[in-house]
Amino acid sequence: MYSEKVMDHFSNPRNVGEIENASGVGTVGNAKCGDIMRIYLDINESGIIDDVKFKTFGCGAAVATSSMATELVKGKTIQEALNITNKAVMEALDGLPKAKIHCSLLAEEAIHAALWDYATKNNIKIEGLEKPKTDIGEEEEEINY
Amino acid sequence: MYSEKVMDHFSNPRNVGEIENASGVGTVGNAKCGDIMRIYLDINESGIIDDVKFKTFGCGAAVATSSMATELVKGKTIQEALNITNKAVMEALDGLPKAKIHCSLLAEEAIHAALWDYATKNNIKIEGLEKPKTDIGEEEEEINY
Amino acid sequence: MEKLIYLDNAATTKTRPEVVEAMLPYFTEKFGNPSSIYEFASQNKKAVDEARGSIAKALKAETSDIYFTASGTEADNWAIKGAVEAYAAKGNHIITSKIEHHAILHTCEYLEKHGAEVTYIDVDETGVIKLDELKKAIRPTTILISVMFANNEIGTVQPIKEIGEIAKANNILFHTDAVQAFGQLDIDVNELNIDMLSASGHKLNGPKGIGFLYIRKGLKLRSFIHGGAQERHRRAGTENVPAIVGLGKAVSIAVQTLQERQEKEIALRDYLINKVLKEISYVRLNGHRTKRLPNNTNFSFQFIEGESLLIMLDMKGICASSGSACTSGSLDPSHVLLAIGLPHEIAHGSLRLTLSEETTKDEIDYVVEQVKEIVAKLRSMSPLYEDFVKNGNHEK
Amino acid sequence: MEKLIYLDNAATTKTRPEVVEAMLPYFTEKFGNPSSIYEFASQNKKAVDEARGSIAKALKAETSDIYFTASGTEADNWAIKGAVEAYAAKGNHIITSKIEHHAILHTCEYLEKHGAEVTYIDVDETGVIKLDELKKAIRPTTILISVMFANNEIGTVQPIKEIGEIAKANNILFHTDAVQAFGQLDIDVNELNIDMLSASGHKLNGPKGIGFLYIRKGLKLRSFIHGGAQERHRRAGTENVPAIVGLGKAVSIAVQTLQERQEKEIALRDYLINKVLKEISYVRLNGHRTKRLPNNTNFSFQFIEGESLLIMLDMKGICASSGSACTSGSLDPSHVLLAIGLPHEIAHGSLRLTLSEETTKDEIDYVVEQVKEIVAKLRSMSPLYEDFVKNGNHEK
Ligand SMILES: Cc1ncc(COP(=O)(O)O)c(C=O)c1O
Ligand SMILES: Cc1ncc(COP(=O)(O)O)c(C=O)c1O
Repeated sequence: MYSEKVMDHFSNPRNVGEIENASGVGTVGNAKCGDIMRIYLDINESGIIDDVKFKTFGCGAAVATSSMATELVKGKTIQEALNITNKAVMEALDGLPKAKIHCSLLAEEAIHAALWDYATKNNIKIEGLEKPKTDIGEEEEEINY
Repeated sequence: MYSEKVMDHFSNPRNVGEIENASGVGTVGNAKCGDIMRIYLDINESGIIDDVKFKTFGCGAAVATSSMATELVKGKTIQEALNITNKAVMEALDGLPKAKIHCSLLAEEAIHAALWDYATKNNIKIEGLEKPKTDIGEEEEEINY
Repeated sequence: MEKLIYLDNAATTKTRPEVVEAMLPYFTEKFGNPSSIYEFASQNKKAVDEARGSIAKALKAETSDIYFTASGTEADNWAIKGAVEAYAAKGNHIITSKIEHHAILHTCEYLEKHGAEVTYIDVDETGVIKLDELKKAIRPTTILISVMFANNEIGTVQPIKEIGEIAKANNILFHTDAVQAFGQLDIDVNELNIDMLSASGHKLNGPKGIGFLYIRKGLKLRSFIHGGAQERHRRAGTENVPAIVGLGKAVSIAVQTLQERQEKEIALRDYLINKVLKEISYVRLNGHRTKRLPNNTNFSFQFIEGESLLIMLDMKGICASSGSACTSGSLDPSHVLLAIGLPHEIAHGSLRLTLSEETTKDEIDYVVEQVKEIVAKLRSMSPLYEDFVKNGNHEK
Repeated sequence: MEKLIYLDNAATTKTRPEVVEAMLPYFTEKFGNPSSIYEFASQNKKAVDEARGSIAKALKAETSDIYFTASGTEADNWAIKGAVEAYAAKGNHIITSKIEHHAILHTCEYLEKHGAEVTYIDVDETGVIKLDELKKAIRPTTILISVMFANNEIGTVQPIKEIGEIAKANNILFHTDAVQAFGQLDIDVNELNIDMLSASGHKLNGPKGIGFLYIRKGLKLRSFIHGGAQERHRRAGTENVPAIVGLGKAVSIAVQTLQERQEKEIALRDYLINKVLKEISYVRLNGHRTKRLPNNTNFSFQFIEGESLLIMLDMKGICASSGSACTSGSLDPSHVLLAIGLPHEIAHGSLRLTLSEETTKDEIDYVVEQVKEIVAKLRSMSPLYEDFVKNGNHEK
């Protein structure tokens, strides 16, 4: 079902954990859909993401995309982090099953939420960042009865 | 599908043939239903069936019931022959599949037709013999669509 | 009883040993449910998809357009009922032929009781559908044309390409019951404009209890069996993995051996036909002389009845049929033989001999000899033959 | 990967070697079509009827009341759709439960789109249907009650006898989906007033692709698959002889070993349940403590998600499932777990372990150890668990 990359990031997830007094924290998803992602960011004065951690309640793809997303943002500038799309996360994981694409959207969204939290706390505006949805919906698959 | 008795009478049918100048000949059934039976009777002055022959176009059961029916009437009086029912023919054959019961009716009917022919030719009335139907219908099996 | 001579390959075929071999691991070793997410089961999902791929390749179709069913009958039911339901807004009219298998005919009759309108197109005396009649039958409400690829009784192969073109030109779905043809004839669903195609494993040396419906991508078709999400939500029920693997294998072998089998069987078929027509009198060949399945022969012997003939052949170790397996034993003569214009008593006297790649010339020689003897014996006890001879029609 | 531990016997089971053995001759030797009239095929007809007899005996039913289908799903579809069509004159109302398999639920939803009315009865927190609600749901137009014998996810066994009595008293047909129960529990269709019963081969160590519907004699039921005259004109399609023979064999063995298996599996099941509840915190057992299938366990672990758990178990060589096989992989939590009142996030963290007669205590010990470790690992990365601990709810 999953690529080797996904299985790797699922079984040995990078950056699991919490950051005390993080610069920004974002939590997205909801238990109803079965996925909750929380991302902690540590951002230094130059606007570089020094550290990142995550916690995720969710399926294998949710864990793997969280892990990969944290890897991708680590050491990046805020603007670079903002430009990491769900597509980039998926590609870095060698793809996801169709039914799991929403997990990669969730990861993108979690980064945005953490950045938003950082911006709000510091009363700054990040170019191109909008208030994140707190809830990621599911696309309905067309079912043929 | 068929009993051993049926198979025996089918593969070695008794009394196949014609009787020239028979006392009575009866043909029943029709090609549409796939069964035609013809029975020839030779009846002597004492009203005993001296000889009997048949020809049949039809399935295994049709041939076997013809054969058995001729065996059963041979040497009998007219009245005895008249009393031979399809049930008697079936029993003598150790039974028939449900879908083939009509063949035994056809055999009974063929004997009656031959007797009727004899009676008509000789201008006599045989107690209990009615004009035979020329056509034996099929019962419809109930089909569940 | 002598060695068995099996000449009823249109009824069902022997499963190839290689097919059984391919199936075996999926019973006791790789028995997992393909829908399960663990590794142990995902090998089965892969095996199912490989089989799907082999079948798609045989039809030059997309892999994802093959949907497994439990039989040719189920595929036929699904195609017709699913289309009627899906296209109700467009219309309620179906066009089919008079010589379809009961899986189509009885389904159509069922739908007629529920408001569908069905036109049953005639065939000519060789069993080829009348295309002009078909064209004339088209109405604005026609949603489906379903015509079998090749007939199971008389083997006639239909002008599928022409029908596909007519359907396409009129924007009507085209379904074909290829249960007899698939594995015997080369089929390209695109070239032939086929939108749906039914097939069955046990007719092509695959296992029983498995078939498939090809459904062209994008085609709206309602599900027939509702439940789990198998077959991309379109056909519910735990996948019959061993049978699917077996079908895939059978199809691969059928494709590989197609030409060789065709050549061999056509030669033997024609040998059989010529021999019967030469050596036995008052006989006719049913179906088309050349537009026929490589393995099919069907004869009518005048003055005799088919079942008697079959039983006597059986006693000589020969498996044959008159009409299709599922209707033999019934009292009605075959609707196919009536549709090609045979009178009832001649339709009753029919014999279908369908070859396999294992059939030999020696077997054919033996069978013709037996048929000849039995026909003579049955005629000698037939009142119809008696009348015929007495009326002075007998050739000297 | 270590030796495989298969604890997903509710999804599908290993076909018994004796069953495969029994099937084998029917592929390459006795391959004839049972509908054919020659001797060679009539042995297959006999084999089919013998299998029918074995199954009937297991249910204390009449042999002629067993009709073979290709799956449990097909049997469910047939029972419901066939009854709705046959009893349209009486009414259009069906009563079923909220925890049925999708083969029932999706069929009912389909029928609702076509004019049927369906009441879905609630179950209590152990998964037992609410009989008072069921009684109140009965209308003059109610034609069918369909309640599963035992649930496939949480194993709860329903009060079938009581439901049968209610149905009988109200002159309503009673169908039960016994796909999980048949082979595990003793069933007497007369004592339980069951009018129709569905079962499936692959759930009881028989082959895939075969099932049956028991239909009480005299019951009016429309055909679902139309075509040939097989199964006494009620279910068309060439008989799947090898699978039918295999099913017959599997049922015979299941009947013989029933008591022994029950005792063994119940003991092991209870051992597993007790061990999990004792060794792991924040876990609940889903389903009823005693009214449950001998082989079923189902747990919810708070703060974690089921798929992750399954994949990690898979990496340890353990085959398990969360919910039913055909819905795992879907995003919705199980409708069954929601019906017994679990909140979504807890329903998402469920694990079903279903035993077989081959399961050992050692395997159970190993599995519980792994589950414990994995649950701890997943909780350590769960934001829900983090919040829970931070809110001071964590037990010391
Ligand atoms: C309760 C229940 N009903 C029906 C089915 C469907 O059975 P099958 O997969 O044989 O179609 C299953 C199993 O998937 C089941 O557990
Ligand atoms: C033309 C045709 N269609 C459909 C069928 C039905 O196939 P199955 O027996 O696999 O359901 C058959 C064979 O019986 C057939 O010959």
